[in-house]
Amino acid sequence: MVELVPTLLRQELSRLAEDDLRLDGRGQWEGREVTLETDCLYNAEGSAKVVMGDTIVYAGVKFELRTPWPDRPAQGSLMCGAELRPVAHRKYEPGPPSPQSIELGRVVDRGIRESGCIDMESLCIVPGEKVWGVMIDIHVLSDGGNIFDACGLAAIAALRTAVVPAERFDVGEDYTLKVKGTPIMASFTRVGGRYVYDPSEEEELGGDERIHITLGDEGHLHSLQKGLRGVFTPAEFAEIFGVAHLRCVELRKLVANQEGN
Amino acid sequence: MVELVPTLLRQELSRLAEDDLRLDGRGQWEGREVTLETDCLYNAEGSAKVVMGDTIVYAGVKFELRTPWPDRPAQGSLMCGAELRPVAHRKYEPGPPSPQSIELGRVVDRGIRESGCIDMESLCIVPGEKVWGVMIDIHVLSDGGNIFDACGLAAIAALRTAVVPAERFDVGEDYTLKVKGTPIMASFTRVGGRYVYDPSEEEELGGDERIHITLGDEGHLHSLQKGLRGVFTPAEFAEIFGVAHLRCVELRKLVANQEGN
Amino acid sequence: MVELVPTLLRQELSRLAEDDLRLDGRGQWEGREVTLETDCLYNAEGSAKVVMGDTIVYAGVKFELRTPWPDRPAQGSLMCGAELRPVAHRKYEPGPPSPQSIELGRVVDRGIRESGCIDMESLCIVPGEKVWGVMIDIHVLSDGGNIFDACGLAAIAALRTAVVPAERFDVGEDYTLKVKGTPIMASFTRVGGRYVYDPSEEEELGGDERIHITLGDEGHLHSLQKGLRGVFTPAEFAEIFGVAHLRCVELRKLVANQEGN
Amino acid sequence: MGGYGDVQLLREDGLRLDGRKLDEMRPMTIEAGVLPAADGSAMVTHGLNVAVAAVYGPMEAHPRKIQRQDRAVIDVRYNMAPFSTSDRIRPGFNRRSREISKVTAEALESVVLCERYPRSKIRVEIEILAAEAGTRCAGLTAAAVALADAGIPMRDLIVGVASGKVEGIVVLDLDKAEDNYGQADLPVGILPNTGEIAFLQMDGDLSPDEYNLAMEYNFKAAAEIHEIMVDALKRRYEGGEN
Amino acid sequence: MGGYGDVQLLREDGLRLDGRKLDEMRPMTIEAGVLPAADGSAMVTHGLNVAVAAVYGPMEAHPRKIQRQDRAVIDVRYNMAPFSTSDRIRPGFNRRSREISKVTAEALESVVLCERYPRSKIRVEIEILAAEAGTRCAGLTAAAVALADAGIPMRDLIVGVASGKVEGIVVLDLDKAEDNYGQADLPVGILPNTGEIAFLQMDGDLSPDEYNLAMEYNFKAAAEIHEIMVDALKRRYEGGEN
Amino acid sequence: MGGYGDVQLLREDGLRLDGRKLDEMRPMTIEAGVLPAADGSAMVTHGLNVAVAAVYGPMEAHPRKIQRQDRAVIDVRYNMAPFSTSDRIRPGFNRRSREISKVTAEALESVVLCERYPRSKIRVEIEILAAEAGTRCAGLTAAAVALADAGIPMRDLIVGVASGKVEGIVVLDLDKAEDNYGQADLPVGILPNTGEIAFLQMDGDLSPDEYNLAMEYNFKAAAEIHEIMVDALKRRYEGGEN
Repeated sequence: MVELVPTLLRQELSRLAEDDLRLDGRGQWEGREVTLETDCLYNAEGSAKVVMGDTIVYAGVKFELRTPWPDRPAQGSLMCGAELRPVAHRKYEPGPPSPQSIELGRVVDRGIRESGCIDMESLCIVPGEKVWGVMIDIHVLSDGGNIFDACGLAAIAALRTAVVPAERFDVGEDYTLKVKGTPIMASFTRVGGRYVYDPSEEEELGGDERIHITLGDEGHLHSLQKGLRGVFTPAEFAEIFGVAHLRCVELRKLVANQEGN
Repeated sequence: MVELVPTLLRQELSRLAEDDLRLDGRGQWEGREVTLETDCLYNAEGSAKVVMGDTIVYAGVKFELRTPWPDRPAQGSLMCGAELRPVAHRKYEPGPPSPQSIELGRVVDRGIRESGCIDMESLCIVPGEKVWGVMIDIHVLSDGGNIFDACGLAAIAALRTAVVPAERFDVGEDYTLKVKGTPIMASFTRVGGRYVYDPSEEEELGGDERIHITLGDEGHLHSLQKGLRGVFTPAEFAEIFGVAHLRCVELRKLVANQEGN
Repeated sequence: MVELVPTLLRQELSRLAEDDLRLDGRGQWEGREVTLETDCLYNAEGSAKVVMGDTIVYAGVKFELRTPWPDRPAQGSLMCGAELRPVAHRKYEPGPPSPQSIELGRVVDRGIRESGCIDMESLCIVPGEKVWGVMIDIHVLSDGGNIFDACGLAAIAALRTAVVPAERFDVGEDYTLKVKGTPIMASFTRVGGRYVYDPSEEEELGGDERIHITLGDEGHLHSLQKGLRGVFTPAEFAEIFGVAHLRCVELRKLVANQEGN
Repeated sequence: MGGYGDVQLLREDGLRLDGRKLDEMRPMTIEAGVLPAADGSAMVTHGLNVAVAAVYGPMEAHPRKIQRQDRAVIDVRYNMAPFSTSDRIRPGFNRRSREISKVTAEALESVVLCERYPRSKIRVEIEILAAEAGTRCAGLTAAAVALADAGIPMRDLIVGVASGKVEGIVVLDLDKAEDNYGQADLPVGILPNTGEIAFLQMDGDLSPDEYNLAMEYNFKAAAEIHEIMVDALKRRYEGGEN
Repeated sequence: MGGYGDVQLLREDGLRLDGRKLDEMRPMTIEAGVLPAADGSAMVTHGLNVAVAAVYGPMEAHPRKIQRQDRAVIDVRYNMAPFSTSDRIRPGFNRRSREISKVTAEALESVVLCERYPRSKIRVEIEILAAEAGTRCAGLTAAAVALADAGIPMRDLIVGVASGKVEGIVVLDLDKAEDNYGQADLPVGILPNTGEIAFLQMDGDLSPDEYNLAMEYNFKAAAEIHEIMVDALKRRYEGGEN
Repeated sequence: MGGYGDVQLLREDGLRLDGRKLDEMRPMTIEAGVLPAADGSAMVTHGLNVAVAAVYGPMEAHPRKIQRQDRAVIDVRYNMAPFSTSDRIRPGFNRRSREISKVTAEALESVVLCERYPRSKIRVEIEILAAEAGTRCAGLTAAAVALADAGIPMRDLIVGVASGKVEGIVVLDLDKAEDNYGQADLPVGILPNTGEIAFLQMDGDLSPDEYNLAMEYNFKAAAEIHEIMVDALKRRYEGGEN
């Protein structure tokens, strides 16, 4: 893939940044409209669809019975993976998982795992013999920018609506998976020299490094990741950290509302 | 692989087709001479060599002891695979199985499997514990055209002469594998605008889509596959379906004669 | 990798060979200085670092508990692998193991395995249930020529200092692995028409075929390998075979001295 | 085909378990232009199946060795999402999806005017989000609509449709139970205007007469599906709700 | 982070199990120019960690599709030797090492003057020979020294350093036990002269205040490590023992 | 080598289990030109081994990076068919077959006049259809005949032949039992006209004297095999039964 640096786009974005403007008219810390739909896929034990501007992401949860790891006999397991398949954008090519797709999956995974929202011991059926493995698969169908946040949101929403298929596996009655908390990710990209929240596809193309922050219900950090070429100062981080808190609270409400339906 | 469309060959084949002729002088529905040899390889529990014009194919059958699938505790398994290795033609390249080779193996596999010629329950030794896995591997050594039919023939002939190596696995005495019926494949390629049976290498190179029909002893369909770019009409299919019946009867006799030897 | 034959280097090496000289001033059968260090890596149960001119190689030994092979219920197993990773030289590329790296690992493995220095039955803990698997991994950090000998030396030195981690695996007390004998490899490359011992990087670049000889304590052959394009006569082999005996005795002493420390 | 077990698939009143008639298909909806990032796209829901197709191109064909001097190649990837089936599928291609991708690409190359784009490539991505028997047909239909949505010139659409056999009776459009316990499946790709066939697979056991009846059902259903496809494209292009 | 179990990681006297103070790091040594075959190299020992980095290039970037018209790309491979951990690691890349390689490359691209070498590639090979928590930071530090050793122009070095949390207390530079049973880890890559950050990861649980303290520790330690790095480069170039 | 167990491999009359003398090889037949699609081919049966070799080329060497400016490269694939051994082998290359392919290619490059075809590639495909110890030698012999059959200029043929040791006694051409329970194996590739050696491997345990005797056996047998090779090529080119 020849990536000609889109010089004109960078210039335009810099010019806009001087006036504190963005290409699509948003404010610096303003996100795009987000719609969230859950329980939308047959065969998935939990599912969610997130539309965030031109970005469309599905997540599906599946369960399997496993033998526990010898050193954690009373714990189940959680796995979260993302596939950046060629369906999502002209720029994605077929083949084994790219570094981008591995990073995406691992950052989303860490945010959920480290928030402790799934109690691994609650996934134990018979200690040392049988535990649940929970697998969240995220499928990006259209990359219109900021897929990290969309994937994080789809993953936790699918997880929060998942039903453990105990009957199908002959280990009791189905029940709703217990999920404590709603970790939410907020992502920022440097565009025209300053950071913006929820970058669009063009802003990513003409921007620089990005920072992903996952916050739990109490506002604690559960995952951080800086991606792409570029550096930032502690002062810059302090500012976006503050914005992240506000945006995460809003999105957490969206998840709660969806569940209330 | 740069595939320059062999325009001159196509023209020549079209010209011949107008006079209902073929490059090697055969009639439209006439096959090449076929020779079949069985029990020809040390270490294979069943084996066959098919020579069909310039096409040479070997098939070998191996057995293994397996645990049955949990949902089919009293059934063994059958697997048929074909390898289009670079030995067979200048055009085949090394590497993981190509789509062509996967299609070939799966079409041959379906024809045999769906005919029901192997009773999966007869492969059970101890229900829920031990069953036979039967594996037919097909090796194309020289691709002179119509490898589908040659592979199908080698596979069923190897299978029909296979001896279950029970002694080697310590589960009783060796015995001949029971095979009910002889599914046979007949393949047609559009050449110069009309279909011909048993295409040669040149006819495939200058031809269009192909249709593979596998028929059982009673003349029932067990597998159909259309391959390559092109379309056909129901009327065209009706005609080749009739031819397929005749050709399959002939080849089934060839298998029976070989066994009678 | 475009490998332009280094014609000038070949000419220079031929000229030197006429006067029985080598680029770095060594005699035909003279090796470079070798330093050997063992027990140098945390987490490896046995480890060694070999420096041989500009060549630097590490080897590490790990143990695992395994179920024995059904046909050898009272035997453990030994595995020796080498990785020619891109760290070692500009010429090595990332990707799956290259033929060179497979050959290197297998030749070192055969030398150690066939010498019988590890009694496989001594690796059995519970026959049919539990045996030790011993894994020697060799890591080439800098390829300055003759990595075969450096790898062979690092592997046997790491093995001879390995401690079986029985406590960690809850099967008794730790003990030193029993190793009978010290197989040593001696390698020769044809440079400027005649063979030299312990080729440098330049000699390999401008040289031809190589011969690897592994000898046991009694001077018996345990492994032979000819690599690269070129032929040799039985008389040539007889000469280097004699040299190999002398060099192997010297290096075996080096291993013994290191252990004595 | 499974073809074993004691499951009863036809009711005493001659209807199927879900109340369908023998020649009745499951409900189907089609929407075009569902993926903003793609050059063309479509979503097909068919029974509980959900299939999405995206089209990118025509674009330069690379690697070079796949280029054709006289036409475009169509590069299809049929993929089942890990959560699309009852047991999770490991991500990555398997032999089944590679075969379906191959024959789907060949069917699409039969209707796309590939000659107009020499040395180029058209990428067609088919993603199955939920699977309930019949995904290859739903995917083929979605791909045809997505190609049209991308403005790729075609000499006809292709309609993916299947009939099969359960308990010795030919029926249209097998659902999951019928597919698991049925005796034959005949998925085809029909050109609705010419009545030609661009896609054909079949497995199981069909007598010649049964084949003819199954094919008759397929053609009848293809006409219905064709209307839904045209409708989706009309809604997309004549303004409309989308 | 593990974050479970009954292991006690802080002593009653407020020191850590190995006697370190909360903001004290494990001993570290750095040597530059350790690999004769490489264009630049360095070995870092940090606690019981051993990390080696080799640099090759700038060289032609191939395959072509990785080339950038306006700058060099940095191709990093972070790899753990099979014998570097308690349980042997199967050779070959895994998802963890691919992610670390990616973010390490991006951090290094932030300081190397890549614009000077359009269309070229700089290979950075990081090999972990022994691992005792903190290998990504040791590898990043080794890579920065190896790049300088290779004479690649950079606008600053990068120092890899991490703080974390154990038993609710923020501490600098987790060792193995602290990493296994700790509650958070915050590895960063700091530019010692500008105080900017080029590498940032974090997992576990940190309140905003804890984050600030951990970052304070990191910056303090980065200054110490920077001296060791400069020292290693001085020894290499001003004659010296090496 | 296995080298263990109580199997008796030599009879009381000094002959081997199958009645052969110590320096007697198993029956061998060679046929050239057996594969119509190949540019050159040969089939070798040796004992119960069946090895087939096909040659394609010289052709353009691609990918580019394997090209040599001054000569052809020989690209060998030694492959055992899944049904060629007692336990089925999973299709695809393994480490053993990759190593044999490499050293076989290097041996063949030692006799083919590669300089005549700069920048090109000669493909040699060796397929083992039935294996009974000694397949690498049978494959090497088949490859040499196939190259000659393809009209590739060579400065000599290569004969693949092996001796070994069983129960402390050096014997020519180990069969399957002897290979499984033997103490050493010495496969070589001999140039019949010059007496030079282009292929050499060995494993097990051989004293210098045993090595010399094994090599003597190998040279003696190579002369016999050479006659069979020449005979096959004569039959192929001087009209004859094929």
